[in-house]
Amino acid sequence: MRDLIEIRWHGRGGQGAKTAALLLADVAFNIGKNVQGFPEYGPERMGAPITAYNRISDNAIRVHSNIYDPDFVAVVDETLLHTVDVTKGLSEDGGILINTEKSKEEIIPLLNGYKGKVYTIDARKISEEALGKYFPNMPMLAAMVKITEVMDEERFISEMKASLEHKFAKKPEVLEGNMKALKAALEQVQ
Amino acid sequence: MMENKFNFKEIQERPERLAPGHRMCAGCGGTIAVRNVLKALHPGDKAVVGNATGCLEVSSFTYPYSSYEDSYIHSAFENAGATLAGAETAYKALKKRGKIKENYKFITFGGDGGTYDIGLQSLSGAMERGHDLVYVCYDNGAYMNTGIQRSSATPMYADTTTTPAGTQSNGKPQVRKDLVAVMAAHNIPYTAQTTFIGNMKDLYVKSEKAIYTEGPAFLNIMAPCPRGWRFEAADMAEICKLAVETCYWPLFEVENGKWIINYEPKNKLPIEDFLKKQGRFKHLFKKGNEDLIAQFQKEVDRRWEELKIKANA
Amino acid sequence: MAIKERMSGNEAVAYAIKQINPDVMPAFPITPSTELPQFVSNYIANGEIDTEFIPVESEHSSMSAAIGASAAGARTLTATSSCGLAYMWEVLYVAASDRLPIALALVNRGLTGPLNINCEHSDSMGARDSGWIQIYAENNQEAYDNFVMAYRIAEHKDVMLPIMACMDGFITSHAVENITLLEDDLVKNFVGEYHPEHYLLNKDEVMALGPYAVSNYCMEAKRAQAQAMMNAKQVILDVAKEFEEMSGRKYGLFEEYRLEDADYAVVAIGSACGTAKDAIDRLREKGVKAGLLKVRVFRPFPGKEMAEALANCKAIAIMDRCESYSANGGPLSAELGAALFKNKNQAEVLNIVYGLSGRDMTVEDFEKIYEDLADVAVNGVKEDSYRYVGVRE
Amino acid sequence: MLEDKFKTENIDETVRWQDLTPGLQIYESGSSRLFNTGEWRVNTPVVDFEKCKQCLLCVPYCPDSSIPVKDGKRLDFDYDHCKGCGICVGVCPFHAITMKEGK
Repeated sequence: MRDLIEIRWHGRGGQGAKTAALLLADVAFNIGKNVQGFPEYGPERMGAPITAYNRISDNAIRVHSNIYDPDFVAVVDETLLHTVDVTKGLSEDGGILINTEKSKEEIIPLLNGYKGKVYTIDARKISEEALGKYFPNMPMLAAMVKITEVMDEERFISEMKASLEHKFAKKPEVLEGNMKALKAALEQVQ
Repeated sequence: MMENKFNFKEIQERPERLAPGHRMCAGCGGTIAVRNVLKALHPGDKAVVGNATGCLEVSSFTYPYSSYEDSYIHSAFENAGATLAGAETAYKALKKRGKIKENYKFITFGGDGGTYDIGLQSLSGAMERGHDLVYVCYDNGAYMNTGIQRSSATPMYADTTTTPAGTQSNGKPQVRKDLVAVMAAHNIPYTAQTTFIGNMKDLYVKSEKAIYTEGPAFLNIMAPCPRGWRFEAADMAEICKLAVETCYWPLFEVENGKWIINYEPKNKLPIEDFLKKQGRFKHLFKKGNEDLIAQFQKEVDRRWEELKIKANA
Repeated sequence: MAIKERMSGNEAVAYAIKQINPDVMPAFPITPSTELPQFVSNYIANGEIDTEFIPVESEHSSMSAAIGASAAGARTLTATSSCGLAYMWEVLYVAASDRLPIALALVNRGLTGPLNINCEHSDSMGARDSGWIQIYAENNQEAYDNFVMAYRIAEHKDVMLPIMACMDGFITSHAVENITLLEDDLVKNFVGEYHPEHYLLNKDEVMALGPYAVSNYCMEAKRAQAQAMMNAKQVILDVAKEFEEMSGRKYGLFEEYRLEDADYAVVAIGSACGTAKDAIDRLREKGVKAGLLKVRVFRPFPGKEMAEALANCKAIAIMDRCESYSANGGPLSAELGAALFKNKNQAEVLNIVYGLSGRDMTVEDFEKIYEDLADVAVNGVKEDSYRYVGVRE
Repeated sequence: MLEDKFKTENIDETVRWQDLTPGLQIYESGSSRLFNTGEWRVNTPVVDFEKCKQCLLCVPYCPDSSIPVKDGKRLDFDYDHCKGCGICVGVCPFHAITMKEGK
């Protein structure tokens, strides 16, 4: 992993982009990293475009500004590609992850000529198959972990299992579904 | 709650809980209200007394002299409800944690300015949340502390310094706010209206009920202000009696949602009898203003009838 | 030993509240401090603490109920932001003049006009003369630590004043970051039990509070209150020392970052200071002698101490995350400027307004400020020293 | 124990700031008794105990708590505090109280 990774999340209010950023901070913290996870706040309501951020580092993080030149970007809702400049400031050494059922070839022309790596994942399909509902967070989280190389996949799976076991102690089926979604995402992100 | 027998002599002999030496005006009705409410505390029971800014506050705790036998707190004009609610909650917290063993009652006083107007929100909040406290309004029908400006408790046509009677004005254009009904609408266990009548039994009994009812209670006490109403202090008892006998100020209570009229005059007196004693209504008795008195009478009648319907009387 | 965690500033302060388990908390929700009463309500609902929570109908009542509760002898706190603090304004003065050691967790947000929910210090700065101690945090760690220290300062017999522990809205309150927490027992022992000397519910002594005082008493009362604020300075340092022994984390009235040999200094409050530190490290690598003075305690105001710490600087940027519409800069500029003059500091000074209503402040913004400082150090302040950073012009 | 300097009787307008009670709090019951409002009086109520039937009706109407009661009987007025408002005159059913001009 690089010394400092900066990530920007794009989503819509209510879809869980903020939650995904906080989850990523959580898992990174769990393996001993210094983390930041924060949303950009405004009076946005359900459905409005929102932004959230992560910083992950081995060193203490002191900076408290937003992130303008992220290493990675995650787009939780592909419809944002038409209205939000998601690659703005994005490092070409980094990459962008988009939740879509479309192919990479279909997506790339929508990215304002971005030259870095482009990843896609069909979080809806994964989520619906694993959980029976559309919760894009878990697949997006797993995919971001893989892309950013914040930690290795095995460690990620074991950390998530431990934390979800605690959270869903009384709902084993939810635990199982989430774990399934995470693993599927690690496999399917491309 | 259990009603105790009203023993007038025993009550008068109880230790005074509002000490003399306060600086209220000579003949102040507000002070009569406070003294008598505090007399309803059973001897030996502890209390915390609260107070909104107003005549009472600036005169009864003028540093370094406190007129209160009990612990006392004043913080501002519009927050007597919230301030005492805080003290009452502290009592609950400290009692729960075993830091306090004694029992305390919580009683707070405000004038109509601090109660009907600027402090209404704070009062409403305290009542709605169910704190075990009594809020007593000594209602003298105007902002007397600042010099007789109208309040929402000022009766129609009263001549005040912000509703002066003049060639283009008949005094206050609006009718009084019905605060007791507003308080009753909070569905609190006890609310009542009273004034100084006879041997003060009505005031005593209601104060005792209010203090010893669990949960929030509200008392509205008409407390005439000789200076603001412009009458001779010696007529205090007479003015109060006329207020009740004309049904301008009915004695009633609302106990657990049940409206009860405590006194119905056999011969309801015309409102002129109440008005003509007071300088603030002098202009109503000028020739040509007869219709104003008729309007006033109509409003008194309307409210009395409405009250009777509520009380099913 | 120390507990490594990650949490937001609001979570961190709520955690401190849980460890302290105060007697009474009245509060009314307002963004971005709303989570605090929510967390406390949840702790109570699940039996983790037995604080009495009063869901008041407004912030005015929140502070009023806090006054009643504290006067009655309860360890009391509340939380608010922005307009909520403004609505308390009248009674903030009462709490202080009554000498009640209430703690207020303030999550800084700009005052309305226009309506906005983001970070600014106009709320607490508006209350700077209300008689409350004010301590500011750079991040979640400091927000937590400051709250753990708050009652020790406020309840000290030489002080007996209310205390406002401030953190930046959203930037600190809602950002999840690493934090080191203290064990419950340590915090409990450190904060201790509250034993007020005089209180309403004292069975052995009545108390009357909140008199009308004629002019011949009022001024003396205010003088005594001013003394309590002066006393607070030493108490804050003593408490910090004891806190350091327990936690290993050092606090003073302010923090100096690479200031000792600095030619150019920024003076600021709150979360932007962390960003400034990154800028300073970059500049130091290039040989620029940049430094920072981070104000932790604004009331009591450590003017002389700060002026002395800045004595060797050639140029200083005093940064206010707050407009005071004085046409002359913000409140920190005004007060520190006066302190520099009294101390006969020779530095050129810029009065900078930044970060209003959540306007972001980046490392690059700070680098530009240090550039400007280098310029004015040589050429003097040519244009107005009162400047905006980060505004479109 | 309450420090002597914090007792109401020792607080007056010559006391320096260091010696006033903190927050101007007062720790005594009914200390206003030390303040003589009787000086305000222009006219003075006088009770004729021959006519007084000890009904005590005057007692609750006194705004200045200046009609002491002992063993079921009212005593003479507390002239240290009575402001001479005359309410008691109007309340007495037996015309036992009259106002006298002056103190």
